[in-house]
Amino acid sequence: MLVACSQSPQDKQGDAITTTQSWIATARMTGEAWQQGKLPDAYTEQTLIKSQQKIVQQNRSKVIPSPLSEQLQQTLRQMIADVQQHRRNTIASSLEKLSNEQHQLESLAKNRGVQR
Amino acid sequence: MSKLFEIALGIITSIGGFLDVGAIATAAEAGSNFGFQLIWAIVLGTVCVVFLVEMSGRLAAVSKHTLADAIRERFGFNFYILPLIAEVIVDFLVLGAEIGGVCIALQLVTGVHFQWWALPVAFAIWLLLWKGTFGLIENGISLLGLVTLGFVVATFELRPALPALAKGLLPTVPHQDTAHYLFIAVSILGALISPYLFYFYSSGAVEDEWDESDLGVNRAVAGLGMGFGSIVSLGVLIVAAQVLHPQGIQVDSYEQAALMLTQTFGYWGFILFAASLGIACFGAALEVNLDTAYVTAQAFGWNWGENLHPKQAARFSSVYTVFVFLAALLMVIGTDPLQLTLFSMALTAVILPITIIPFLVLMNDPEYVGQHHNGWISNGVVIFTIALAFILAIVAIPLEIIGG
Amino acid sequence: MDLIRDVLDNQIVDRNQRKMGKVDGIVVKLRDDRPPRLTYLETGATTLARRLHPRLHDWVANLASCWGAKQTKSLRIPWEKVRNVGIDVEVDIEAEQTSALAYEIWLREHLIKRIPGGQ
Amino acid sequence: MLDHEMSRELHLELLLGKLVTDSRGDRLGRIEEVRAEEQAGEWVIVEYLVGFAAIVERLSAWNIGTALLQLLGARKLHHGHCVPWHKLDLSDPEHPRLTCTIAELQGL
Repeated sequence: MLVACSQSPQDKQGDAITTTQSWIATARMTGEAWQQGKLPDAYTEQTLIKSQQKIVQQNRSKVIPSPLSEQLQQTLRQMIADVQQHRRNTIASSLEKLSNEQHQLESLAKNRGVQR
Repeated sequence: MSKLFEIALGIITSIGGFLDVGAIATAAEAGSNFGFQLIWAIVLGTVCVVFLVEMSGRLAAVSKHTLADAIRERFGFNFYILPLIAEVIVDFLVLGAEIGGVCIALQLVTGVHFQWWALPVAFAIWLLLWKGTFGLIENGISLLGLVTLGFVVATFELRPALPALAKGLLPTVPHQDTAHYLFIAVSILGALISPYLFYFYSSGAVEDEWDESDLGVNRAVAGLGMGFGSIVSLGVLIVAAQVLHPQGIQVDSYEQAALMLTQTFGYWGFILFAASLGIACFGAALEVNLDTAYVTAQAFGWNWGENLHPKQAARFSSVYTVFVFLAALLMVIGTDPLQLTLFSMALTAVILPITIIPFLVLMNDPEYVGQHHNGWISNGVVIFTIALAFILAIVAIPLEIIGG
Repeated sequence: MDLIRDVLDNQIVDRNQRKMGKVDGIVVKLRDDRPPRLTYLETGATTLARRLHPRLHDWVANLASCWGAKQTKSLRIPWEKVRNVGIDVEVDIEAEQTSALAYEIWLREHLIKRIPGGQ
Repeated sequence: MLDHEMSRELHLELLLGKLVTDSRGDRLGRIEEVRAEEQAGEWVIVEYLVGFAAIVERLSAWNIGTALLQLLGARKLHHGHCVPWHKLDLSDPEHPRLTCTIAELQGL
């Protein structure tokens, strides 16, 4: 985030969570739209890879507990593989997992008092 | 009849010409981060820019001199050098960002990374300036810009709640993320009230050989054209607020913004976004690049004009030839296009006061505008904009530093 | 006539209305017991640079002497050649035959004409 | 002779903004404008305008300028000083001096 460096550690953590949420939402929306044939393959793959990188980048300070962050990475890797192999029917289960992880992160954010 | 045609053409041109990488990026940021809360900034910026563009056209039509000429002559070169240097630096960053916008559009469609597109895009821009005329650039490219109306269509499809929209017309400051909110507000105003518009518009009026009989056209083009143009910006903001904001997507990369229209138009929505971004940025890149050559040539009294053959205005043509490739290097080295855009828009806000203050003098100088001098409303708007610009400049600098 | 407002920094056009630079300097001659007489207009980068800073003048002159058209001296236009002072300053000379366009011509020959379509 | 001639040449653009002092060393203001006239077939300098108000005048923004300054609280804006050519000693162009005092200038 643009204003990250001026903030307190709590704010920073909050920002990291918000940004992670934003990129998970991006990956999900991209995956869903691709499944429905609304997006070209190259763009989808690039965006998923970028989401994955951004999420790793945001989690350098380990704000997200490791089981959840590992799950997330696993899901995104699966999605990228699906897109690379044009498996429109199998991406559904990954999307479901991603939505699940999105909810977990949301409750985590709520517990820490991070608001969007 | 031909006047009517001219007005229609002028309005279409401004819709296409008005929208650029800054307008799209800041509106997308604003909508995805803060919903409808920043609508007021677009409206405010539009009112200011309509008045100032009308004035720069009027100055050119009556005095046959561009804004840059007039500032240099009246205030002297030792003053003009300040807005000149500021404008060239900002133009350099903005041109880099516009080229970046075109490259990103190409990346979205083809999957080929944007860095690879920078030099081919710069070449295409240069070729059009080298071979084309002012009319071709103004009308041809801007006509294509009408695809951006897709955002307006999408707005209607999405049926935003009107009371919520109306609430966005009143400036409010949120409880959290205040610094980011103000930074985006400053960037929106910087993107809309761009100095290059005034220099470019007045140079265009001189290229088109406007005289006092064109004042009506000028008023219509400035008012309606810029007005419609900002409706597209509003469209981007509203669509981002309706589609991305509820999902929790905060745009910090163009890839995220590209999802904006898929909900409404499906696959073609994606293509439409890429086309809008690409065409708007390409048109704006032509204008910014020409603008740099205009302000430099006019600073030193060189022969200038896009309608002249390059060899008739060698120094003028050399400036845009060199400048576009230098600016493309910003993309070649892999600068993030969206961050560059936001940064250069906020920087634009910083240099605003120095560009606008001369309006107050020139638009009341009988030697330049004769009986067509400013009334108290226009002077009031200029004074207000100067005050606003000063506040923005003061606010923008710490925000940029905080922004890191 | 207000020399600073109406002459200095204004556009110079030649007898064919071709833009040939701007008024970068005004030279006057001081005389005993008679008012100073306007003698020349000057146009050129070195004159302009000296107004911004004296050291910039030397720097620009050095740069100009080793690059491009190698035109270090500003062009002097006798005041008698000034035909009209409006917003523009119109002078009764042929721009192409003076050194005012030295860099314009140099760039035309060395850069513009070498690019396809520049002929 | 030639050397003498050269030294009598003056660049007006460099005179701009130079501080003018009177014969007693009191400061008058900065040179902002130079007026010329055609006399007997040649163009000559007739007077110099000195002081901040001269800038406003140079920008022909007198009306809006005064209106603004009054708005900002300035009660009375005195006009700039008008110095006839023969009252300004330019032998040192860096330090132009009046050949009289400020009071004498205003008495003119």
